[in-house]
Formats: sequence, C-alpha cells, structure tokens
Amino acid sequence: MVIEVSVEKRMESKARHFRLDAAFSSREQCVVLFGPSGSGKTLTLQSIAGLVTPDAGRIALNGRVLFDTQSGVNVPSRHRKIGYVFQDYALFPHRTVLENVGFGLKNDWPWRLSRDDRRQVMEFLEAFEISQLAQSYPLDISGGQKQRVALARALIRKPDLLLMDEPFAALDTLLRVKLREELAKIRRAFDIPMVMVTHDPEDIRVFAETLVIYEIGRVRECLHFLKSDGTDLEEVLAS
Amino acid sequence: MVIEVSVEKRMESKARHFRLDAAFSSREQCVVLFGPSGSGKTLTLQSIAGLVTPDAGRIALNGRVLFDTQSGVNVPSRHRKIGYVFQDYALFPHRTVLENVGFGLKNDWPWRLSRDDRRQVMEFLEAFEISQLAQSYPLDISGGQKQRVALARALIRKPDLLLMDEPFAALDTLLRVKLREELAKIRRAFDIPMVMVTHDPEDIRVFAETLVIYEIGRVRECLHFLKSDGTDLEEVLAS
Amino acid sequence: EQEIIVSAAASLTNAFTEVGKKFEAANPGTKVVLNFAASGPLLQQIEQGAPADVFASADQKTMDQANEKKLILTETRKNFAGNGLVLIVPGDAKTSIKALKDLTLKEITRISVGNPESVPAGRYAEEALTSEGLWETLKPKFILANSVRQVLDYVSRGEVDAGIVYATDAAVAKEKVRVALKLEKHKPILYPIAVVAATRKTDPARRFIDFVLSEEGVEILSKYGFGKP
Amino acid sequence: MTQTLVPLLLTLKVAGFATLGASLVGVSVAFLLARVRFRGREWLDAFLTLPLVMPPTVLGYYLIVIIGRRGWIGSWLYETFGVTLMFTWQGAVVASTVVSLPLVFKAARSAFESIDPNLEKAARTLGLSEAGVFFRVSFPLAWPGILAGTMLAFARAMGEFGATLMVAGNLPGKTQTLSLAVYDAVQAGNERMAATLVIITSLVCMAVLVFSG
Amino acid sequence: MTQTLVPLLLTLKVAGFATLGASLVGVSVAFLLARVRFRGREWLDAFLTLPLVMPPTVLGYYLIVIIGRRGWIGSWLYETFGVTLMFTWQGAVVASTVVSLPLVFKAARSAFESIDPNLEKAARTLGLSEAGVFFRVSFPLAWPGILAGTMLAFARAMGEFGATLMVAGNLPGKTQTLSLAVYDAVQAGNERMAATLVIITSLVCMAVLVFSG
Ligand SMILES: [Mg+2]
Ligand SMILES: [Mg+2]
Ligand SMILES: [Mg+2]
Repeated sequence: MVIEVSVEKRMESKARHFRLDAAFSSREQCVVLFGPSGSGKTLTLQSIAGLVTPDAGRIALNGRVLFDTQSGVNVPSRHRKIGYVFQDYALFPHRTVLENVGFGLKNDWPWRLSRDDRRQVMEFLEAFEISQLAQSYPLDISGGQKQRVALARALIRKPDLLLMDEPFAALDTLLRVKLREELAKIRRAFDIPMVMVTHDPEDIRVFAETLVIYEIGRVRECLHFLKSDGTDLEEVLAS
Repeated sequence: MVIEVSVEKRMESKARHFRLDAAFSSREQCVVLFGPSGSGKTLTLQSIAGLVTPDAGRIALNGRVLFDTQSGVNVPSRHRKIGYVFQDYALFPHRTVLENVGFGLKNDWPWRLSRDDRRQVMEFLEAFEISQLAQSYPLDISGGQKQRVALARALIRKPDLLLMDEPFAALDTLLRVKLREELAKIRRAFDIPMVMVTHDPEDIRVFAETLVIYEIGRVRECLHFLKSDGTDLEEVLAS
Repeated sequence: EQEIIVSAAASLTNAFTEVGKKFEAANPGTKVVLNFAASGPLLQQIEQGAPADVFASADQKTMDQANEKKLILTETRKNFAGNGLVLIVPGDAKTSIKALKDLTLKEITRISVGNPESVPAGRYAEEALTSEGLWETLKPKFILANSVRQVLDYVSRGEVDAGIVYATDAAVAKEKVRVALKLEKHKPILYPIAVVAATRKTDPARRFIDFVLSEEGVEILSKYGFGKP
Repeated sequence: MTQTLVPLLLTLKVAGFATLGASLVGVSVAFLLARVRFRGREWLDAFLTLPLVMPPTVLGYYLIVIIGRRGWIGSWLYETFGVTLMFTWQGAVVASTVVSLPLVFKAARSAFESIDPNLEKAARTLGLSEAGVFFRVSFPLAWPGILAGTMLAFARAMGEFGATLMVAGNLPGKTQTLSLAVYDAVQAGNERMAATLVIITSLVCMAVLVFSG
Repeated sequence: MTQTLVPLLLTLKVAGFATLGASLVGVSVAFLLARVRFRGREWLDAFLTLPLVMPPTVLGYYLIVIIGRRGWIGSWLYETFGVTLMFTWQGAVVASTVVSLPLVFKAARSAFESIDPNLEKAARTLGLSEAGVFFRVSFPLAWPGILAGTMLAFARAMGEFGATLMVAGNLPGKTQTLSLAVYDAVQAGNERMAATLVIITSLVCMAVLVFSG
C-alpha cells in the first residue's frame, strides 16, 4: 500500500489543551505507531478512518484522497473502506457474535442478512475458530474471543486497510503472545495492509515494517525497516 | 516476615460461579502472586487485607492471627496494620494529594491533621518527589504520580505488610521499567515485606522471593527462590 | 345523539343527577353530562371557554356576574329552587350547640365554611354570621372549603367540629352529620338557571331548563329538600 | 362499575396519548442534545426540564394563557377551526404531555449519553449511514433507559391533577380522569367510590413501577 | 404585596421542612439499600418510589386515612395530644415530604452505588471505622448527586398541589402555598393576583433549576 497521512487537530477541554500535528507516509504493508499514551496515536488512527475530522491536513490511501482540506475532500467514514479494530473491541452488546460479524454486510433496510450473507458469516466464524460462539453475546465471551470477533467483523467487508488500536493491551501477558502470532498469520492470509497503534515494544518486533515514533502531539521519527537503510530494530528499541 | 494464607470463598453472580480455594505460606520478604486474570489473586489479596471475608480459612502474619474460622477470629481491616495499593490506586478524588497521603493519620473527629502530622506528610511527599503536587487533585496527575501518592498514603501509617495489586498494569511500557526500579528501592528503604499480584513475568524477575502461581481458583505451585532448593527462575518463566 | 353539558352548583349534585336521568328518559337521543363545582369556579370555566350549555348557580350574584360578562342568554334566566342554610356537626359529636354564639366555645376549634370568594354557601354563611357579629370573632377557627360539598365532607369525616351547609346537603348525609340549628339572617337562597351564550345547542338546553321548571322537575327537587323559588 | 370504568379508560387514553407525544418529542430532542453541540443547548435542556420543578397549577395557568379560548394559540384555533382545547380530553392530553415530557427527556438524554461513542464509530466504519447508526445502534442501546423514562412518564401522566384540573376541568365522562375522580369522590363524601378508585389507581401504579423497574 | 409574600414565605417554610425530612429519610435508606443486602430490599425501594408514580390525590387519600382525625395515627395523635395534622402547615409538610421523598432517595441511591467500592475499601485499610468511611468518603463523594436530588425534591415540594389540597386544605395565611394560591386566584377570577403569583413561582423554580443543574 501507499499511505500518506498529515493531520492537524486541536482538542480543547476544561482541564487541558492538546494539539496534534503529525505526518508520516509509508509504502510498506505494516505501519506501527508507537509512543506514550496521550501522544495522539489514536487520534491519528481515527482521522484515517474518518471518525474524527482534522482541522487541516491530507490523508491518501493507494492514491485515493480520503481527506484534504485544500481541495475540500472529506470522504465519509462509511465510504472509506477501512476496517477498524477498537482498543476495547467495541462489539455491539445487543447483538450476538454472528450478528456482530455480519453487521456491516447489509446496510439498507430491512437489514436482514440474505442466505448467502449468512453463509459467508458462518465461514468467517469458522476461519476465526469462533463458530461455537455464534449465538453468544459479547458480554459472555473472553477478551481473546472478543478480539477475533472484532477482527472478523472488520475483515468481512474486505477493507483496503485495517486499523488496530492497541490490539493486545486488554489481554493477559500470557494470552498476548499467542494472539500476536495469530494476528500475524491472519494478516498474511488476508494479505491486508495494516496500521497499528501500540505502546508495547514487542508489537514493534513482530509487526513493524514502518515504525512511526510519537511524542506528545507530534511524530519524532519515522523509520523504514524493510528498506534496509541501516536502521536496526533492536538498536531503536534499546534507545 | 512469616505469612500463612489459606482461604476458601465462593462468589456467585447471575453470569458465573467462582470458587477460590488457595493456600500458601512464606518466610521471605517478597511474595509474588502470578497467574491469569480471574484466577483469584485479587480476592486473596483482599482477604489478607480484611476487605473480603472468606467462607473458611486462616490468615496469620508474623504469628498474629488475623483471620481464622476455627477460632472465630476476624480482625477488622482497620486494625490489621496492612497497607494496600489498589490496581487503579483508589485515590480519593475529593481530596488533594496532601490530604490523600495524610488521610489515615488521624482517624477520629474532627479529622484535622496536627502540625506534626502535616510536617510528616510533607516529608513523605518530598521523599516520594511529589511535593510540587501537594495541592493538586488526583484527576490532574499522571498514572506514575498516582502510584507514588498511593504508596506514600499506604506507607505513612507504617504498616506491617504492603499489598500491591498489579502496580504497573495501568502504566505505559516505557514508564513501567522506571517505576519498577523505584518501587524496589522504596521497598528496601522502608524495609517492608510485600505481597504483590501481577500477570507480568518481568515483575517476577525483579521482585519474587516467593512465587505463588495461580490457576483458576487455586494455587498450582508455590516456589521459594531464596532457599536455593534448585528452583531456577528463568526455567520457571520459560515453562 | 347529542350531548349537553350542565354546569351546576355542587349542592345540586344529587338532585340534578336524577333530573338528568329523567330528562334523558323523556328526550331519547339527548345525553346529559353534569359538571358540579362551586358556582364561582363554574363561572370561571365558562369564561375560559368550557363547553357548558346550561349554567345553574346557587346564588344570584354569580349569575349576575355571568350576565354582565354576557356569558348567558339573559332572557333564559329563571329561578328554579330555594334552599335553607344550616349549621351541622359530626353525627357522633358530644358538644351541643344551641345558638350560633355557642360556636365561640373553646371546644369548638374548627368550623368549616365555603370560601366566600367563590362559594355561594360561604357568602350566605358570612352574611348570617356577620349579622350576629360573629364573623370576625370566629375567623381564626374557619377552615375555608372549595365548595359546599367539601364542607359537608369535612364535617362527616369529623375533621372539623362544625360546618355551614345547605339544608339539602345535610339531608344527603343524615347518618354522618346532625343539624344543630337553622341559620336565618341571610338573603333568601334562590337558584337561577340559564342557557350559556356560547352554546350551539340552544334547543336542547332550553328544553332542559323547561324540564327543570316542569312539574316533574320541581317534584324531584323537592324530594331532595329544595323549596319553591 | 361504569363509574370507575369510565374514568379508568379515559385515564388510559389520556395518559397513552400524552406518553406517545412526550416520547416522540423527548427522545428526538434528547438525541439532538446528546449528539449536537450548539448554542443555548443547556438552556433548551433547562426549559424542557422546567415542568418537572414547576407547580402543576402554574403550568395550568400558562397553558390557559396559551391554549385557552383567549390564549395566543387558543384564540387562533377557535377562530380558524372553531375548536377549543379547554375542557376537552385533548386538552388533558396537552397538560399531561407537558408535565411528563421531562421524565422521558431526561432519561433518554442520559441513556444516549451513556452509550460508548466507539460503538457508533464502529458502526460508521462498517458502512452505516447516520440514520442507520441511530436505528441500529444508538436507539436500541438507549432503549432500556428510554423505556424506563417512558414508564415513569406514563405514570406521571396518569396521576396528573393540578394542570389537568385547570385546563380540562373535571367533567365526568369527558375529562374526569382517575386522579380527578378520586378528588371528586372524596369531596363528595362518596367513600366507597373513593376507596374503589384509589385501589384501582394504586394497582395500576404498582404495575407500572414493577414493569419499569 | 403581603398577599403574595405570605404564600411565598409559607411555601418556602413548608418546602424547606419537607426537603429536610425527605433528605434525612431518603439518604439514610438509600445508603442502607446501596450497601446492605437483605430480603425485600427491592420491595422497600419500590415502596419508597411509589409516590413518584402515584397520583397526588391518591396519596392525599392515603394520608387522610392515616393522619386524618379519625385515621390510624391521626386518631391516636388527637386523643393523646389533642393535636391534628389536618389543615395545618405541618400537615402540608407531611404531604410534601411523602411526595418529594422518591426524588432524594433515587438520586442518593444511585450516587452511593456509583462510588468506586475500592475507595471505601482503601479508607478501611487506612484505619477508618465504618462511620468514618461514611462521613469522610461515601457521603462527600455522593454529595453532588444527593444535592441535585435535594434540589429537585425542594422544587417538587414547592409545587405540591393535590395531596396538600386534600390534607392541609387551602387556608390563606395558614396552609395556602403558592401552588394553591395560584389555583385559588384563577378560580376566583382574580387575574392580576394570579399573574403575580405565577411570575414569582416561575422565578423561584428557575432559580432552583439553575442551582441544581
Ligand atoms: Mg490511545
Ligand atoms: Mg496492560
Ligand atoms: Mg485482579
């Protein structure tokens, strides 16, 4: 993929002011945004997805302009073809696992899934090894299972890009290792480019092809590991 | 210290049943309870502090019986002389940092701190490098600062034992390393025994003298590293 | 099927309920809806546009006000009944009142009368007591009611020690209240009735008034203790 | 029997329509206030909450000023269509709607505001339009809160007394709801009637409470 | 002037005492229900919430049955002390207390329940007794919610009409609160008086709303 991101956004609240002014670009398949919490990583991700409107900037994916203040373009979130896995997964609590995964397949009234759509959902549930949870509600399933449902729900719409916000932060250390491997496998199987937000160095080791290091409100460095421009991952992490 | 813990407790709720039946003992200064979430570590910690009443069991610290269903002993929490640092720190949001730290110093009406008490609080704030936050409210300080306030608030009462529930789980990975070292230093300075709950293997490396490994509702193993009985830490962690 | 609304003074409650039924029987296809309250509030309702077709008040003053405000058809106004005023006490009361001035006794702590501002029975009571020079003296004991039927209710429940109501009201609750004495020094109590000016049902309204004034109507009224005008 | 049945049915009719009206207005404005930031937002909230703290008789007075035969809207209605709301069951509906509006409105607003915004965002990334987000996510998630508010509004509308008395009068069979009939029966010293009405009303209220709780 | 001042002062007195009573009972029971699990817990909650959904005239009826001169408690009070609450401002206080109780109670219960239990636990490990925990942690943290409920209760008590009318009557200078005075003035066709009273009441209600919001 080719992704170009440049966003400016002021956030004002009673307690504090925050200003994000971040830009990066990548031609690799896996971009990791790394930095302390509150540095604007999630805000960047939501800008890419069209969930937040930056004050100024430009966002383009594979040559398609999604947002540009200069030319006045702002593609609504629902037309961006971008999958988003939220930090807390944001599963619909009033829908079963099956309904969650099929949620985005049919978007006009009366919202009932066709037989074909249902079959596709079932295939996805099987591929993600959650068929047995089809009729369960999100409240009753574990954190690792939730992550798979959220992933399946995003991927079933065949998005051009997958955004993931701290996908492992809510999980036990023990579970984290396992699911990290699984995600890497799934990503390869679907061959989908990804932008991931994390503050865990381990995620960088496993996923980063491009590494964007954030500090409060801005990008400190943007490193490209696949270009073999002499940048060494372990060196970066040690610093 | 000498600590003996043996607790049984049933928890019933609409969605699930949980039964804790755990026992361990130690003569070391640093006990780490390790295991997946939901395995009963926090429940054990709260039983030691007297915040939860087990259905059956016995808890003794340095020969003093705090709880014993056989002899009907159940020392109220306020008389156990045990400091507790909660996972989310549980600072009083309606009190300043100074008032939080001094909260447990004077417990009868009219709850005003004497000049001596105030001086002592100020000394603690300085020792914990949070003097500049004395008049701030918990809402306005960072996660790392909150942890120091919680520690200072617990230690100022000179407890016989310090309990810590996942002290670093809420922090950034970057901050975590720094605060882990700080805590180790503080613990040595105050020379206070500690029981810590965690699911991060790194905490075991830094703190564990006794390691209690939990699985759902019970203790799988209790290992003593200082006894040099052939147990190797790295071996345990690798398994 | 048509419907007329008759707004009538609270003291007419029992009598007009029967009058209404008999009228409906005599005029098939006409339904009578009865709206009872103190005459003052009824006048206010009509002024605010209440869909009343006939207005029957317990005193001349209220009807005069209605006339001044052009709320009634003047030519339809007729007096149709008379009444008396009595002092009642709860049926189980131990105190015995032989004259109005006994109301000043210490054991009589609460006396209920209609609010003279809006309740005709209250105005008659004020007149009667004033002429005995007792109104001002008794004022601290008064429990002012919103209608004469509320006075009756307070006395029947024993919430007050005495009350002033119409003779016909006292007769309705014979088992619960006792008439202590009749009051006399007040204007004669005459009930006027008239068609409401805003009505679109002048015909049945006139017919209802005619029925009230008819022999059958007078008979029903006298059965409930009302006198001839 | 009919003496208690008629006011009961009338009460259910009036309270039903009032609840419907209050819910439609209350839920829409609540959603607006919960999602759109505009000037005077909190003033609108305060204005709609006013009936909750205002004496019903004062509301009755305002309603007379507005929909009375000589009122702003009332005189226009009368002159144009020859209808008046005063002393009609429709007038009672208006009074009850105003009085019960804050209960739905407040409940709906807090229900909408307690929805995790990420759920609505997730729906957007899944291709839903704003209307789709409302009907498939926001509304179903707010539903338990809205329902509870609606039940309270229904109960409040059933019990409305002061404003209804002033606007709709107390006409048996036309505007005399249970609440007014109880008052009337007690006034008239009709003890058996009063007791019957009180028991019926209590039962209905308890049913509402059990359902909404 | 005095014609409006007297009912205003009376209203403030009645509403003040009623709010005080409702707050004391409401907050204590709310804390009990939020912290102690016992049988019939939710029944007690429903019972105390009943006045919120019950018509004020029905409450008035029950109050007459209980505190009327021939009521269960009323007859005892009268025979023992020679006092009766009917037609007194104290009776109006009782009616307003009952009517406004659910507002404080509900607000206080949800305020207590939304306190992070770890804060109370932390206080215990810091050596506080249960009373200390209540006065230094639970109550101060629940205070904003309790205050909002108390303000609503005050407003509700100020506006009480139906139950007060039945229990305390409508005695000028004795039990005639603003709400009743408005009704009276409209009934008597005293338009200027009605308008004055309505404006005063509206201002007081808006002030309450602004403070509680
Ligand atoms: Mg974030
Ligand atoms: Mg974590
Ligand atoms: Mg835990």
